[in-house]
Amino acid sequence: MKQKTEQKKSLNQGGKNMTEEKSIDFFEYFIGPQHPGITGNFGVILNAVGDEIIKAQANPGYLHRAFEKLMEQRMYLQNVPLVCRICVPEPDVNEALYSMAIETLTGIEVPERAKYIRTIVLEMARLAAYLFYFGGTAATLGLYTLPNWSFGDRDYILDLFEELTGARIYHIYMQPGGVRRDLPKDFTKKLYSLLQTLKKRIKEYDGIFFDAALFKKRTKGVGVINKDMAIEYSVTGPNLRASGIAYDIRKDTPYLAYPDINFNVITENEGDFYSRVMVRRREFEEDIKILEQLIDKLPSGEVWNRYPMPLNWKVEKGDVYVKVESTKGEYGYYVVSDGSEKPRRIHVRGPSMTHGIMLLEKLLKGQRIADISPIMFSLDICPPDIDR
Amino acid sequence: MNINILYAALAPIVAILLGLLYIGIGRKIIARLQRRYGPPFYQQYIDTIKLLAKKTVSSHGVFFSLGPIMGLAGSMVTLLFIPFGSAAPLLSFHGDIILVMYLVVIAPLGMALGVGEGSNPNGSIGMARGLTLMLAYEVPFVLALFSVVLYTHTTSIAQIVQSQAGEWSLLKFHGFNWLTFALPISAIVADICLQGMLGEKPFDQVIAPHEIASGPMVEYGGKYLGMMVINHALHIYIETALFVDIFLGGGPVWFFIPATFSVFILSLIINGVLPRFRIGQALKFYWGVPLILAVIGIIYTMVVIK
Amino acid sequence: MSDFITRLKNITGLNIHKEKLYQASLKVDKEKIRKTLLDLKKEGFLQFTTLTCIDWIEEKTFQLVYHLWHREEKLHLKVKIDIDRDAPIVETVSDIYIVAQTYEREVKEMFGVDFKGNKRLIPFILEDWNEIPPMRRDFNTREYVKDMYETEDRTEEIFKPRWKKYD
Amino acid sequence: MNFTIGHLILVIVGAGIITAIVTKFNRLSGSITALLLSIGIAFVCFYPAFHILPISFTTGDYTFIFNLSTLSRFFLMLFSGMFPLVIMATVSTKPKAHYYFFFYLILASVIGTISSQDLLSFFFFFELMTLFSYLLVIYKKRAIKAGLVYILMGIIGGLSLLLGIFYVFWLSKDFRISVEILKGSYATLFLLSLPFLIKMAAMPVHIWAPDTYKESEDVYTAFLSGVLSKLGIYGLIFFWFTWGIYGLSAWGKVFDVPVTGYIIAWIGAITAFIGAVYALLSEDVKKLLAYSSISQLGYILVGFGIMSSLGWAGALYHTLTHTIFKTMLFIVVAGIIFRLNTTKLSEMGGLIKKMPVSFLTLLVGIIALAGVPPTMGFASKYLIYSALFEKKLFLLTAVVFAASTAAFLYAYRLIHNIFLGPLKTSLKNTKEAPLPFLIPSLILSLFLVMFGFFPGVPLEWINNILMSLGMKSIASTFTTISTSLGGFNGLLSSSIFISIFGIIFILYLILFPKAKWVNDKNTFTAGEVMHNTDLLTYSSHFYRFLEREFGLLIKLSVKKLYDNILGIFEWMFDVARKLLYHGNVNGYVWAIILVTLTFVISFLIGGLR
Amino acid sequence: MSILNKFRGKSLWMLHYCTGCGAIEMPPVMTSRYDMERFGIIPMATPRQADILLITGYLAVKTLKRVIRTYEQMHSPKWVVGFGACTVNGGMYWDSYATIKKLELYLPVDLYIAGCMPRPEAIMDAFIELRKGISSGKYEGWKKYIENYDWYKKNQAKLFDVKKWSVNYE
Repeated sequence: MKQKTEQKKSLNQGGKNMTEEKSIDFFEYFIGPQHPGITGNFGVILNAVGDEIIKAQANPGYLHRAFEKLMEQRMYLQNVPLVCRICVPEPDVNEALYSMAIETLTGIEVPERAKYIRTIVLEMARLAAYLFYFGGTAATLGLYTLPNWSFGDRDYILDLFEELTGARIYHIYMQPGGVRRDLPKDFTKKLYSLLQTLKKRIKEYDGIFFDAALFKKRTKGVGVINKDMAIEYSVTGPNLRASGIAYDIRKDTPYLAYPDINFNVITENEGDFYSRVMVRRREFEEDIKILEQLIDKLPSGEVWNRYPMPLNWKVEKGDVYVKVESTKGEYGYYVVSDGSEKPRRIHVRGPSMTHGIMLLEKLLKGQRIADISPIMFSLDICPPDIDR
Repeated sequence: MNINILYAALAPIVAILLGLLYIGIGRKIIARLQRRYGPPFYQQYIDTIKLLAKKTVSSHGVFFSLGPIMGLAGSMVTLLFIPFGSAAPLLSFHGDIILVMYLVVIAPLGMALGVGEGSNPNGSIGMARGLTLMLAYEVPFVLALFSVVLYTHTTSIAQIVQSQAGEWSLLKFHGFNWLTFALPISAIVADICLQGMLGEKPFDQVIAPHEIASGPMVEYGGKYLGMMVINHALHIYIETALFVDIFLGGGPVWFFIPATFSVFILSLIINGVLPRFRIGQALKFYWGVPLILAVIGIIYTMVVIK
Repeated sequence: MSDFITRLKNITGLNIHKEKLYQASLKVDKEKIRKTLLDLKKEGFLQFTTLTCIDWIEEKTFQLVYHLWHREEKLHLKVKIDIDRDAPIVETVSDIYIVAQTYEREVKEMFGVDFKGNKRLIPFILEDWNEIPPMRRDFNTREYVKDMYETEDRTEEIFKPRWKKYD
Repeated sequence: MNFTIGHLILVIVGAGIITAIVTKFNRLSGSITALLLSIGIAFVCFYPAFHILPISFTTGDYTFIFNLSTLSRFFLMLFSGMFPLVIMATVSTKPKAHYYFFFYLILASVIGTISSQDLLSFFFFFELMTLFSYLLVIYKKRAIKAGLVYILMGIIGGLSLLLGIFYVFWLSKDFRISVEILKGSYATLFLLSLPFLIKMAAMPVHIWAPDTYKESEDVYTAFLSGVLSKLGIYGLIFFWFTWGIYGLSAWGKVFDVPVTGYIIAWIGAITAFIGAVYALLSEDVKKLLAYSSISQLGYILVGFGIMSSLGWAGALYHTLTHTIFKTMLFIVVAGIIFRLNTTKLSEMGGLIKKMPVSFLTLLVGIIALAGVPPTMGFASKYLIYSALFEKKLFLLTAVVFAASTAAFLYAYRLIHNIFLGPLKTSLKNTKEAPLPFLIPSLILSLFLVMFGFFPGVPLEWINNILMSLGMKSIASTFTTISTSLGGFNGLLSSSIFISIFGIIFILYLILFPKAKWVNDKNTFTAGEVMHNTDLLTYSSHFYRFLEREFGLLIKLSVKKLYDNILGIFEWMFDVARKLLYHGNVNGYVWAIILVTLTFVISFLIGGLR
Repeated sequence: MSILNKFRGKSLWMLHYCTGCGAIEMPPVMTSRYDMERFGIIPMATPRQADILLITGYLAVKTLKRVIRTYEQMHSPKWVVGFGACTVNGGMYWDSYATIKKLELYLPVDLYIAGCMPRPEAIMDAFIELRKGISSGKYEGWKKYIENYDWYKKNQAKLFDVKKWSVNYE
């Protein structure tokens, strides 16, 4: 008995000593929210010794707008302009997913042409997002020429979006039942010529960045996610494919027009920073091919099956989970309807939720300070879809 | 003598104006490389004046304020020992290349003190990186200078400039006395080291905004930052002038200014197309190929002399 | 896929409903959730997709939905449990699926559901939040907004911002 | 007034005894007595009207000679000048009686060493010095383990010296060194150089230094590192000069440098570089200074090894510089440790607001250490580089330059981690170091700056030494140093720097508004609030990236090598113990027979004479 | 001091802080297509160096704390630009519990750009407007902030602990 109390005492003292220790070896280092090296408005609190990180703690929530709460308060149609604002760099997947979820619940048929147009929009958005990604990643490594080029090229895509939907970023183009309006005249032609330009441009990017020896030196073997780790952390999307697992929702469980399209699932084997960038770079070319096929195969017909009574539109009771492959990973919506005119619950499953918190913390541990923001950018974390 | 004193008073001003102009034009050129229009060439002057016109200053301590001053003073002293081409030797007879190598260090060390008192880890990491970078490039650079000393039998910069003196006129161009042609390998090594001295990519680890939020400048703003910008301009002038004096024979003003400018622009264009090294990689890089090249350069020089 | 579901039924003894879009759902007791997920992970449900909480305020229950994905068999499985709304406590699954930790943090913060055994239920998105968890149906966001954000606006007299209007 | 060296030594010993007795009664008055007596001794050594006469006495065949050569006088001034300053720093630590006693005895034996002109008395005093020094090193209990290594290395050095002396005797049948006999004897050269390389902590035999410097009493470390280590360079010059530089050249030359000197220079360069690397990686302030000391002594070895007049001038100049700044740095650091009770760098930080005077003196010290112009550190670096440039030793230059740039790194680290950065919350009530620490460091920093303006002044003395050693003197005036390759003007460059600094400072005061003083919390932390400013301190593992790059160097450290050798020896002894001490009587008998037989046979063959 | 104002207007260094979704239109403005550097506007890493603070969209209260701290760390003269409908009146998130509705209650906004989100052309135009205003000395929000410090602090205090997050209370 006496022994036990003594043991307890000593333990307590030990704890006290630990907390009251005079020397703190590490220092605390904040990356974000106000830091050039952060993707969006996000925070990572780091404990570091020298320039080596011993503990990382992601601190999201700066972009919290309570979308899921707001959507419960609005009618199904009112939610359409809201959903696209969830993920800023890639808003179209949200529209597509929301429409797909409502369509699945209500059973509205989508015209074939609308499916193709949606796919075109999604793929264009993917190209734009990848261009954004290339620029961002290069900028974290200190190469500011590539962002200047690639953001400029991204603007061509945004111009096409503007022609198609009237807006650059938030398109509000896809509606349950189809898309808002048909393609403008000569749109496919313009798109085709843009694709040819991009094909040339990606070669230029190769020269300055992707094939550069310094880029390889800087990125190979940094932030490795091996196969087991990728599965353990439920990694999805290009980050998973960079670890050597050929899994693409577009191929695996095809949606929209993807069943008719031929394309390869791109994989790399290393799972490091370099492979993550290269997977996206190679997918960029693959996407151009997909878009070309889509333009070729585009059917004619109606684009919008209008739904009945927009203001009193009751969706059948039920729940459905829909998902698409976004540039960041698996993007999913879980819509629960209780039969009223407002959704009971819409849960948004952003890909960054898995990549941006646990995986990031795990990857940053033991890294150098110089590699923090490159790793963060290479995972393509989109803070708005964590916070929502 | 009077002219010399006048020049001594004017030299810093001229150097500052030139340095800022170089940066300004450099920004324009970089913008064109990046398919942009770019700021006007006098933008850097506007920025500097604006910084000096900021109304509030916040300081973390006495040495926080003295750091930039010490940096500026260090750079200005160095300036006086560097010949303005072959035109005015100024104080260069009173000190030689070894003195200049050490005078150049005063500015960063002064700045380091201020940055240290800023009590911000970003600044400290930046300084640690800066000093490491110095460790990296000094060694090959000194070896490159060594071959120059071997070749010219003097450590005095003025005499090195004189040894390359040819006939300078618009019609007759004798660039063949340049040490660049006599010692090509050492000149290449020195130019590689210049990239690190100027802190251009791939060696801009010191300020790396995405990593350590502009490093040493992290706590400096307003007027202090204005002083640091001026110091940077001086620094650019000093480093390029040193290179031109030693390897391109100094030359009269009409040659000297374009030469320093083109040396700067060369490193700026390299800066435009490269990402940055990790600091450890920078050390490895400099102690790899450039060091070997420098040794080869010295052996070559020894062969040439014999 | 149907074969796989029947096999699953046989192995785990669970009642699985097949739905459209490669989905199936099954409902288990709150106490069995850990065991079920362990079994399912053994069966090859390696990806933990997400965790959702639905506030059925009328029935005084929270429904937790664990979304799992089987890559080879292409099956999205929704494991649902009901928990009491007044004493929302459930055992964590963050040691089975590591990423579940994040989702549990979020559910804890937004609904106030406690996860026994999760080591890191520290504030996630909200900071210094003193009200009832905001995603619960009885939290009225519009009233909250009225209380918090509407104040006497003296900007007219103090300092009126200028406008640049584009629509 | 005339007196002999013997008198001087006796007076110093007497002073030690008096101090010890006074200290026994009252610590403070003891300290003051020690201080006053030490100032008196320094006065005696410095005052030109006092002539210190040579002395010699003969016992049997052997004559003990004590004489002060020009070289010895330089070192005498160095030692006796530093002595009162170091003693002054001890006042506030209130040491015990035997501390002062040993301190005086060390000074006595040091003076004995540098004045003895024959081998046996040199050995005698040198060993005495090591012994007393050991006794002072273990003054603090924590240093016993480190002291063991110190005395072990001291004994190895002493044995080597003794062996060397016997070898000399064996060769010349006399204890006088003469060039003709010794020419070509590498073994003597090695044996007679090793003790001094150990004293200077040159690279393979440096292992005693870091731990000893770290653990020994803080003020004594200043004397140990700043002053006593200079005995090494004295010994080297003393013995090697006896060989004659031109005699050494007879063994061949590399790059116009005698082979032996070239080897020494390389040892020095490697010591300088690796010492600097270890210094910038160490986490303890005294260890940092210890490695810095090792590194700086490396430069002296480089200058010495070049064997030209510029090289030796550089070595002697750096001897002076290093003595001044390293003594000062250790005294300042001792003051800080006195207040903080810690030597860990990570437990310091932000002390500039609490200890401004210490900060300023340390600043001057590290500027001199880095060799940046307004201090005399530059002149010594300049001479060494000129010597290297003159002899075209480019690889050596590269290594030495790398070392001296690495010196910037650890110098900055030293000042940054102690004084800069946010103030640690645990140090909020720290006061300035007591005056006894400040006064000597202020005096020494004054010297550093003054000689920075007038670099030619010490060079005058050094020129005298060089001429007495038969070398060319260096062209210099009070303010300038010039070599065949170039030169510099100390007064001009320093005063221009000061005046430009002054002009800008005045402009700053006139033109700039008063700065708003902000506290440590109000820094850029990416928008977050830092609640514990201790967490802002970036101090431990300051050069982590270099740790990574120099990983191989750390892995292959010499200490580990010694440990491995020790391991092998342990294993061998273990085997031997198992073979010999097995308790079997028969075995012993056989062993004795075997050994006796060996002796008999070898005697018969004639191997033993 | 009007001549200095001219210089101030022509060199606006903005703080690198993406506070909301309007930040997605900043990269095009910064880079080759619109290139705001030709107006002397470049992003700066820390608040100490910056002149203008762009509030690019909605602010969650969690962000507002950091924004205010950052704003107070900037050296005056300094200006605040509010982007998009969310900063004017909450915009799309008018009933969200997490975001603030009127930015001008908490910070002295010099210029609002309406739209959701403002197009790059609008941003450029606003910068030119700001430039004109600064050159003529019209925009003096930073002075108002000092003059009405208590009122701003009162509004901020309703949302969070001001003493903890403000640099002046230490």
